[in-house]
Amino acid sequence: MNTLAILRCLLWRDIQLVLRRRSDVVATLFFFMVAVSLFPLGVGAEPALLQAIGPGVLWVAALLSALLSLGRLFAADFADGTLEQLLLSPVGLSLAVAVKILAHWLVSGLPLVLLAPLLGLQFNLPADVLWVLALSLLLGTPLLSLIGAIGAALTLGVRGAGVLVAVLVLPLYIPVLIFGAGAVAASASGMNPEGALSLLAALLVVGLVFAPYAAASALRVALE
Amino acid sequence: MHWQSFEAFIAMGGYGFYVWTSFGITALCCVFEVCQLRRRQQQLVLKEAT
Amino acid sequence: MPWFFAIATLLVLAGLYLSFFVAPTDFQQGEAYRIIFIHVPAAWMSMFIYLLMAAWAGFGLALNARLSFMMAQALAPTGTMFTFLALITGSLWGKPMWGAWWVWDARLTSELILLFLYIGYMALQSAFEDSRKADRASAVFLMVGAINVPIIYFSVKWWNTLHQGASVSLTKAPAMATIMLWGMLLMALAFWAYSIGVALWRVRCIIAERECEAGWLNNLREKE
Amino acid sequence: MLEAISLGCRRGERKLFSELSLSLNSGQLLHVQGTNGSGKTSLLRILAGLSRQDAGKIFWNNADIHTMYDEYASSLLYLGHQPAVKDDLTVTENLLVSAQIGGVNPTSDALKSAIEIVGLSRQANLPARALSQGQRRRLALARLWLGHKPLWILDEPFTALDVEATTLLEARLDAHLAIGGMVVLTTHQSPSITESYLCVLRLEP
Repeated sequence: MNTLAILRCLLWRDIQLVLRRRSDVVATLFFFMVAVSLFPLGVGAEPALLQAIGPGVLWVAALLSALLSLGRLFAADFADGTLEQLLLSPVGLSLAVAVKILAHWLVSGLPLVLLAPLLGLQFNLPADVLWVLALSLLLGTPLLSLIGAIGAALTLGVRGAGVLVAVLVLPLYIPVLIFGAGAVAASASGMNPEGALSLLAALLVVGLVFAPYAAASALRVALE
Repeated sequence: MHWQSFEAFIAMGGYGFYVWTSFGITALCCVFEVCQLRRRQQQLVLKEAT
Repeated sequence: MPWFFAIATLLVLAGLYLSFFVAPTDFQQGEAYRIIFIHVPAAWMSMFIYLLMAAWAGFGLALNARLSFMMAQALAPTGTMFTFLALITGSLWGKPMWGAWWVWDARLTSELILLFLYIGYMALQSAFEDSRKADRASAVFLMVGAINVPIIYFSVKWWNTLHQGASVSLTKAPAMATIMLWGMLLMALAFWAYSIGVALWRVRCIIAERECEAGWLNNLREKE
Repeated sequence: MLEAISLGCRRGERKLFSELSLSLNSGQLLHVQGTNGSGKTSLLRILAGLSRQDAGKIFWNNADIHTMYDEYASSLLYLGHQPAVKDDLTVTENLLVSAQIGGVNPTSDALKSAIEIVGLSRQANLPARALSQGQRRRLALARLWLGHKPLWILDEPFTALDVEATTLLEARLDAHLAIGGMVVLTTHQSPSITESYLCVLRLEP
């Protein structure tokens, strides 16, 4: 069986598993919606103000909901022993981890990209800004899954892993947040968002190269 | 050596509070770390004795 | 070991003498700028110790050498202390200069994120019962963190110019008279000697603690 | 041919074993014996390349396993304590996925016959949640009838198996050894395998 067939099977399995247990995916999206709509309640509905904080709020909420869904990445497989079989698969562990991260992103990151513009309307952001928001999330959420995977792998099998992942991963999320929210803020204030978006894309490339390898070595440590 | 008097040195041109607090905190942290290490070592010696 | 502390005290005295008695009063900032003699060396040390820890971690992972993990673990508290000191002295310097305890300056902010990385490292290190796993997992986190430090610094700098313009920034310290450079260098060397002394002492404690723990397990088994 | 030279392993601070060497040729079954906590599982995990030994080297066909791990993994089948079964997938899907991840692509009727042999054909389309511990173990063992992997490393394969499944497994082991396969396993009962294949390694705590 060549590598591609194994990876396709792994991707199919992960997506099947999530589709059969939709509740926690819907919960993460619901958290995203609730968190975003909390801010106008807290800050007041004054349009100009909402427009100013809109991009930041949407991006921070996306960050936090990505953080929430990290637990699902490896914990279930670690508990029932399937993660060990992943190590023993002839396809490299980094590749297998990359596929698992892709499956996680498809299920938890992509819906955010589609949902965010809708919620952007709450902050009466104009159409072109919503477009940049969706684009920045499209580049940013895979990065959140990639970096998050490292945190999830590092805290596998540890008591209090939920909080620990947040402590480990949030500092590493900061560049993504800065460039993502920065791009949207730039386009909202009329400036050209290309600069920030290209930096975000550059970060994504770096993440794609390093994160699976780092997560794989973290998994090997956890499965020691 | 341009400090006219010891008081001037303490006053530090009106910023004495900030300058001395920062130097003070640094000294405090170093001393705290050293004491903590010594206490840790004593506990070890105690544990080995039992 | 103790003569490291002797060197450190000597250097500190020389540094203090230089910073208080030799360095001229700065026409612009008056005497407050003397905090720079603590703030800059502490910031240097916090960065240097983190990179040193990452080097030890890489070394340990490559050669599976337990001792180098212990060295990284021994350096962590001192590194955290210097980061904390850099932040405290930074804000103490900011208050007289810009009237605010906290200045969102690029370097101060990345120093704050570095503090989060240190705390993340120590949280991860203490989360595991098995010290072998703790060493290796936290070593992987150190490596990932080391890759992220430049990215974080660059993104914070970019963020700073985007929102605030470069007017307020600690990096524009007053013109570097050679005297002051010497003062800072002396203090940095003093801190450096101090850190080595503390680290070596702590690594001896860690080794003793682990032996003791092993001893306790071994004679537990003899009693069976 | 599997060979290990002066293996050393420490769990936390305790030294489990050191200077342990073994070699296994085709057609041999290595039965690792030892009391609980004497490091049997750790040894098996080290042989499978899952965890790193503190000292010593392991060779598969005279090459260090960690230099060409992908090739070693494709000729190895490892079954650990946990039956590696996903509760949300059906029995057939579980078997198909775990075989494919292991590098073996069974045809659908090979799959059906394997499930039949281990006696799970009635539950074939049920989610694995519905299986008992013994049935999960049978599902995990069904992989032994799919594809051919020269080296098997089985950790306590007989746990939770009833008499019928035990004889089934022993027959399969015999067949595998007869065609030159190799097995390393741990079990607390003595497996009734033809004597000529059997060799024993005892781990002293």
